[in-house]
Amino acid sequence: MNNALNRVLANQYARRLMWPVLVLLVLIAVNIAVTGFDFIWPHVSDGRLSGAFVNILRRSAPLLLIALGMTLVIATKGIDLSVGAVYAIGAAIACQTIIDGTDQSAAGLIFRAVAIALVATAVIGAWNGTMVAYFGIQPIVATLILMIAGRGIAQLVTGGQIPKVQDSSPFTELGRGEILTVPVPIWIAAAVFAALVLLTRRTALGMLLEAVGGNPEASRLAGIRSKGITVLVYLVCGLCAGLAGLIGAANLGSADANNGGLWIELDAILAVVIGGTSLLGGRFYLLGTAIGVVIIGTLGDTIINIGLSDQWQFTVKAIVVFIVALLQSPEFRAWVFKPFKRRPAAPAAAPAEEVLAK
Amino acid sequence: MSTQTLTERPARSTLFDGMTRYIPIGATVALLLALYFGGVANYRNFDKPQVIANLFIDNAPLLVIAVGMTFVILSGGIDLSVGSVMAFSTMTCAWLTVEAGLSAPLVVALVLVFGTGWGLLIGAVIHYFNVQPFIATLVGLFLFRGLTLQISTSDMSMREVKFFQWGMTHVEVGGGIRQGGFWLPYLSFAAIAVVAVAFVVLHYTRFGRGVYAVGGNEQSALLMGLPVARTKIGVYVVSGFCASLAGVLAAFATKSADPLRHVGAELDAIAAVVIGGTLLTGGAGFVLGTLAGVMVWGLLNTLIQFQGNLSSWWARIVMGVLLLAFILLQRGLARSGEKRRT
Amino acid sequence: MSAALVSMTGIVKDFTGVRALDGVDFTLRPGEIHAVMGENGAGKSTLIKVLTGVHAHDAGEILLDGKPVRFNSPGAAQAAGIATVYQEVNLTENLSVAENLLAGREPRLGPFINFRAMRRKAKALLDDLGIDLNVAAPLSSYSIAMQQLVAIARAVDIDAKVLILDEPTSSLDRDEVAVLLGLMRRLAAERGTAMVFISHFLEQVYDICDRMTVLRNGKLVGEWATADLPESELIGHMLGREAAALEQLERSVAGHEVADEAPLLSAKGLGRKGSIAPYDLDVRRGEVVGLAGLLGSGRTETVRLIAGADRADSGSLSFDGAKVAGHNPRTAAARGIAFCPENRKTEGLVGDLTVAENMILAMQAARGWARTIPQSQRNRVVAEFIDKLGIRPGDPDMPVKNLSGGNQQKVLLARWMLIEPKLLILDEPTRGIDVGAKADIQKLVAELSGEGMAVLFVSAELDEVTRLSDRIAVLRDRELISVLESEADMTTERIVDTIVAGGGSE
Amino acid sequence: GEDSGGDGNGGGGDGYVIGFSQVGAESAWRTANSKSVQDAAAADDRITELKFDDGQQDQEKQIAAVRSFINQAVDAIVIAPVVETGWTDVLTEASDAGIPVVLADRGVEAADEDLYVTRLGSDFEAEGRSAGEWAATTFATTPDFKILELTGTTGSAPANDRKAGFFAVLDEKGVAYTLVDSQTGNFTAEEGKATMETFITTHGLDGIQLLYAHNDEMGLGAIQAIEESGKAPGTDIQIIIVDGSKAGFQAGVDGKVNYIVECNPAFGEQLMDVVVDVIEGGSPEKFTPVEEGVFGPDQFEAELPNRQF
Ligand SMILES: Nc1ncnc2c1ncn2[C@@H]1O[C@H](COP(=O)(O)OP(=O)(O)OP(=O)(O)O)[C@@H](O)[C@H]1O
Ligand SMILES: Nc1ncnc2c1ncn2[C@@H]1O[C@H](COP(=O)(O)OP(=O)(O)OP(=O)(O)O)[C@@H](O)[C@H]1O
Ligand SMILES: [Mg+2]
Ligand SMILES: [Mg+2]
Repeated sequence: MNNALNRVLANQYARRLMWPVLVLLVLIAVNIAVTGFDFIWPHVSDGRLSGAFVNILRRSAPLLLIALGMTLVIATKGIDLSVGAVYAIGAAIACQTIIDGTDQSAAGLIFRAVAIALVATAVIGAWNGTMVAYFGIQPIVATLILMIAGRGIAQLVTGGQIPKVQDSSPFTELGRGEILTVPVPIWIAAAVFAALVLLTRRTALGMLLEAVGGNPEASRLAGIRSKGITVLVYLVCGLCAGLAGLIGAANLGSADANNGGLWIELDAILAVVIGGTSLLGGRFYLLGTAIGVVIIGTLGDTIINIGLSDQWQFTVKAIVVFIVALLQSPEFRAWVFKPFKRRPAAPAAAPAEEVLAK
Repeated sequence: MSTQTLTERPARSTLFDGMTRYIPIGATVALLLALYFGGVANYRNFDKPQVIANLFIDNAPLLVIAVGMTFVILSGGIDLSVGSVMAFSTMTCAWLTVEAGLSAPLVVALVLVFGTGWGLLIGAVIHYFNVQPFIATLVGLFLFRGLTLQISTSDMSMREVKFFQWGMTHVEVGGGIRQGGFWLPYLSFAAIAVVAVAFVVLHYTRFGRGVYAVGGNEQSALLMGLPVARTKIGVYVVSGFCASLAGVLAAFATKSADPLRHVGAELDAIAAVVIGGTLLTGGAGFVLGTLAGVMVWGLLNTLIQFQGNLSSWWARIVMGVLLLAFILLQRGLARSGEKRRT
Repeated sequence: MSAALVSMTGIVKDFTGVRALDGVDFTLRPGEIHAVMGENGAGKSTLIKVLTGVHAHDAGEILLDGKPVRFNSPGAAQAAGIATVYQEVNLTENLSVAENLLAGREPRLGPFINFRAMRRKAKALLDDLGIDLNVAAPLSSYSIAMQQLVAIARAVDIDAKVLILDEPTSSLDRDEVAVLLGLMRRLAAERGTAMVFISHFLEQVYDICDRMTVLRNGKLVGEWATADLPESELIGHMLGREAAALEQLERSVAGHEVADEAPLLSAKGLGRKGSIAPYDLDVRRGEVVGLAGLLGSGRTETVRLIAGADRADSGSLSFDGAKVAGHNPRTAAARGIAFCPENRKTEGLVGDLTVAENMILAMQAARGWARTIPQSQRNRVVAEFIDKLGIRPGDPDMPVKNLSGGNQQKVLLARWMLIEPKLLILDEPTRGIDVGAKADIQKLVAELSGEGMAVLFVSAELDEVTRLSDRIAVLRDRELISVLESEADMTTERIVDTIVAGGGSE
Repeated sequence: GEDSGGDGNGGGGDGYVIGFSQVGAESAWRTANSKSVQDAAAADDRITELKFDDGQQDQEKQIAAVRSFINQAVDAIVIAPVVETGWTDVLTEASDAGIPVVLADRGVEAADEDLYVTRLGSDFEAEGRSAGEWAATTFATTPDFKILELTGTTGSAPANDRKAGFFAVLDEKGVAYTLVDSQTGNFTAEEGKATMETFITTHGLDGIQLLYAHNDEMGLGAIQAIEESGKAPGTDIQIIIVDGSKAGFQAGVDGKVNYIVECNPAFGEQLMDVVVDVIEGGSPEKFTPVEEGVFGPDQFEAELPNRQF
């Protein structure tokens, strides 16, 4: 038993994921304690899976998509600040195209709207990548440009209005519908997750990415197309952001160029880091990112469930992120847990609290 | 960047070698002048000296946080908490003076101590627990925005507090704006003083050179026996202090506190620092570059204000395009400069 | 016998998965020059790092001047009088030479650094060592060798009672080595500094050291006075096997036939402004061409152009009968040109990736990302090369940054041998490599060329160049001045003469 | 200072040049407001040019814009302030330069009253009170009256005032009510929906009679959350929204909204009249209210075609 545990812990992926998983479990436990077991246990009503946790997953789908793309970008030592704006652009293009059409229910129109939005956001992503790879501009600056201009572009598309798609349009199914009782956004996010995991771990793409992020010059000399890979990664990130925007727009049936996906880049980066990927590039952990996203998603509900007013949103989030960040630090664990090593019965969480109180 | 140094092996070194690090800042300054004269040529009244003075008035708090950010970025870190720390500081000034009735100079001192202490705490967490700066300071971003909202969810005036009148007290030069001169308030001088002190500290003290060394290669700095812990924590202390000082300046500037103020200020500061030619990877850059970066940022906004006929979205797009053009030009100048040197 | 200045007893140091030091004792006496010897990965650098507070040891005791000490940072060790030059050059490239020399000890006026005084002091310091650099230029504008000299100058200037030099000579050429050894003698004589010296060059060790401590696999083998330990015995202690194997290399290498056909590689007027003057160079199949020259003579630049690492701005290159256009590292690898760069840390390895991943990197890059190397094939070739090159520890899943320097070099070599290139370019492949491994690598080069592979070989050690090469290109001042072809010309003396004469000595 | 009258920046005609510092473009309401002002200025012969600046919800940007207008020597400055406090200095600078200031939409703190000529805009507290009046009448007799509230951006003036006005009326009228929960939806549909979903999972909808949403967008987001939970908005739970956009009225027509308090953005023409009057020396009242209405279910259908945004 102990042996098996040790073996699991020796695996570096497992070690990375242990603390975030723990924090997530604690959050879930808190919610269960407050609202009952229904929090986690979904039920089927009206042919759709519902329940608090399913809702959290469904609402987290756009963030997950963006965070996955962000993970790949961060693996190359980059960062993409423009994802929130790209989200808005994707949403704006899709909604505007649909309301400009005559029959908002026509499959062809919806297909076209989705396609145009995705192509546009992929192009934007590739543009970011080109700036970084070929013009040698620092990623934070390269993407800051679109972070500033992107929402302007989205507003330009919608003429400053908030285009509303008819509720009857099948487009809204992307955000509200369900397949086999499971909400469509969850399907999409899961599919993208699976695709990216396969793409990076079943092919050599993941390793090449990590090489480019870990040592760009060495990678170049080893014959890796590091520029091409960089562009690809930003393109995927843009595409993910666009897809997230589509889901968001479909969910609401409208596109808000100004507020859609506002500050989502910070949450995405947060999720990536909570998941164990270093902002310095190199190793990346898609599963960790997914867990990070669910933590962030659960946090919002937890605050409401335990009856705190919304001024607490930021504060509680800060505290939880701080706890995760500290738990992930081996130095911190050594410092806090060492005195207790000989007395394993001591409560591990208590000293962590003390540090926070400081 | 490493590509540059590795593939562009310079010929036997000349005096010129030492100059290459001035290329990005040189390019920034040249483009800054181009922007200014572009404005003068195109808009009436753009040549008023007050236009330049306004850059120092409107951007004084930004300038101060950008200076702090320069230290952090030079050391290879980043500080995302500055916007929230600033808002929290302003709010605390208002709350402690107006609601708690404490004396204003005491409050200002307390706020500055708080900022410094926060920097110390987060610097220690970053250094001793090896938490990534981005995340550690992101905690600060959320935390202080949250605490600010806990203090008050609406804006608060501190116009009744005499002490805060001081900041906008001003000096008139050349007869002030009426006679074609300009005016500049004390808080602008405070910001300029911060730049000057930072310049001296960064370039002429061991701490400052240590910041460059740590940013260049932390492991090496450690093996060279430099005080890495002190330096790394020190930059966050500087940044925390600057953020709280900027908060105080903001209190001076408006005599009011707003819990939603300065959202995203950290990004403005980072942008200004990077536009000023400092590398985000650390170890290369100048605080005067940051000054130039803040001026560019302000000047781009001024140009849009003078243009005056852009819709909200066109204003954003134009800002993005101007920034893009600026960065590409800067990059191009820097590259051709690097080539010429061989 | 005087009391010990530094005494380390029962030192144990564990890294995750590796016990790097296992109960090692080490004693340094005042005024002596003491060598620490051992294979790559034996634990020499770790011992130094434990002593100077880079790593905390897990057991054991350190006494300095008879008092127990435990430094928590290199700065603390420095303050206590221990100056160290670590193995990999550890300076900050973004600062100027002068700042690197005097960081932490800058001359000041009040609280402010006095830059003029600092430059003056730095200049004097370098002049004293016979190094001519622009002290105001950023360190990054100088080669590793120059940086190593700067690091040494920095440590010497600290005026410590203990000076530790971990492979200071690995990238220096003979003149610089002579200067350094002279300096060490002077310090011992004039200041009575005790010194720890680590080097894989046995002749240097025998030249300068009074005593030596030998480590093997993290364990202490023993301590001897240099005079009591003949070279062959030392090698035996280091490798734990008989040294005879080394001798037999001597001329197994020599005299193999090079097919007299059209050259595999032919450079015509290839050059790059500001880095290397246009040159002509041919390499045939099965031939080893050595590049010889002093520091900064342009050997690295020469091979980087051929490898596609830098873009040439004049001349042309043909390879395997075809003219090469659009040359870059990727297309070069596709054509069959492999390039092991000289600076393995910054240009060679990806530190966070594992040994296995670093090995297959070039092979995978050549196949493209979509065609993964099957797991079984991958495991097989990795295991094969770990075995063939004797990489230790032999764990393919260990991050490569945790390997000792010599083993890292072998991983890099394995990467390129895996793609079975037609031309292998090795820039300083034996730098920092122990005698055993060095012999292995030399043997490998001989074998590979025997099998028909062409090799371009850069090394600061002229012996090695003459021993391995079929032809030698001599460089000076960034210009290829002569190619030595005849058996008679292939001696160290001829090369030195050629360099001194500045070419045209036919 | 010396520039006044018609020699502003315009070049062309000899009309007035006006600087307008807008809050931002954070909502459809705001965009409609900007458009109304810009269109009105363009159509107005008396006005040569309107210098428009988007403050991106940042007071410092707005203050910078006003300083820039002073430098450009415009004839009058219109500010839609993002917050109420902190305007003293810049307003003083404007008045020193002899440029009159008119406030649009939101106001500034009372102590600064001498520094602007007049404010034209909505009264958020009054809006909250209108909503409260209707709620008080409608649910006067409901036993165990339960309310959910979706507030605007925490800390913003409309959020504060619409909340205050609403509950002040309920309290004044002695209505017994329980505020089950009140969370922000940040004035956006996205967060409005998310918050409503959480309300539903946490509290359920049974026994809750009223949802008060501080604007249309959040209300529309909440309506979707309610529909998705299988309940009928407007019937199972009654809904009040503030703003009155096209989409809001459409929802009203569809029976999903029960009461709309208008917050009218289209006061461009009214604003131009006031500004020109001020430049030409007129001294209007300190507060000029924008014409706004309240709409019950029977008026939705008729009003829908009149909606501008
Ligand atoms: N930071 C580290 N983490 C894990 N293992 C390490 C680390 N540093 C060194 N090691 C391991 O410790 C052992 C001793 O390494 P060390 O660098 O001391 O060897 P060395 O004798 O200096 O070799 P070389 O001659 O190649 O420099 C090696 O097996 C190495 O892999
Ligand atoms: N004596 C010197 N003075 C100034 N710069 C020097 C000197 N020697 C070398 N350099 C610098 O070192 C750099 C490295 O040169 P290069 O790599 O071509 O040398 P090399 O022949 O490969 O020697 P090595 O590999 O041993 O360093 C050159 O860019 C040059 O500027
Ligand atoms: Mg070593
Ligand atoms: Mg070389």
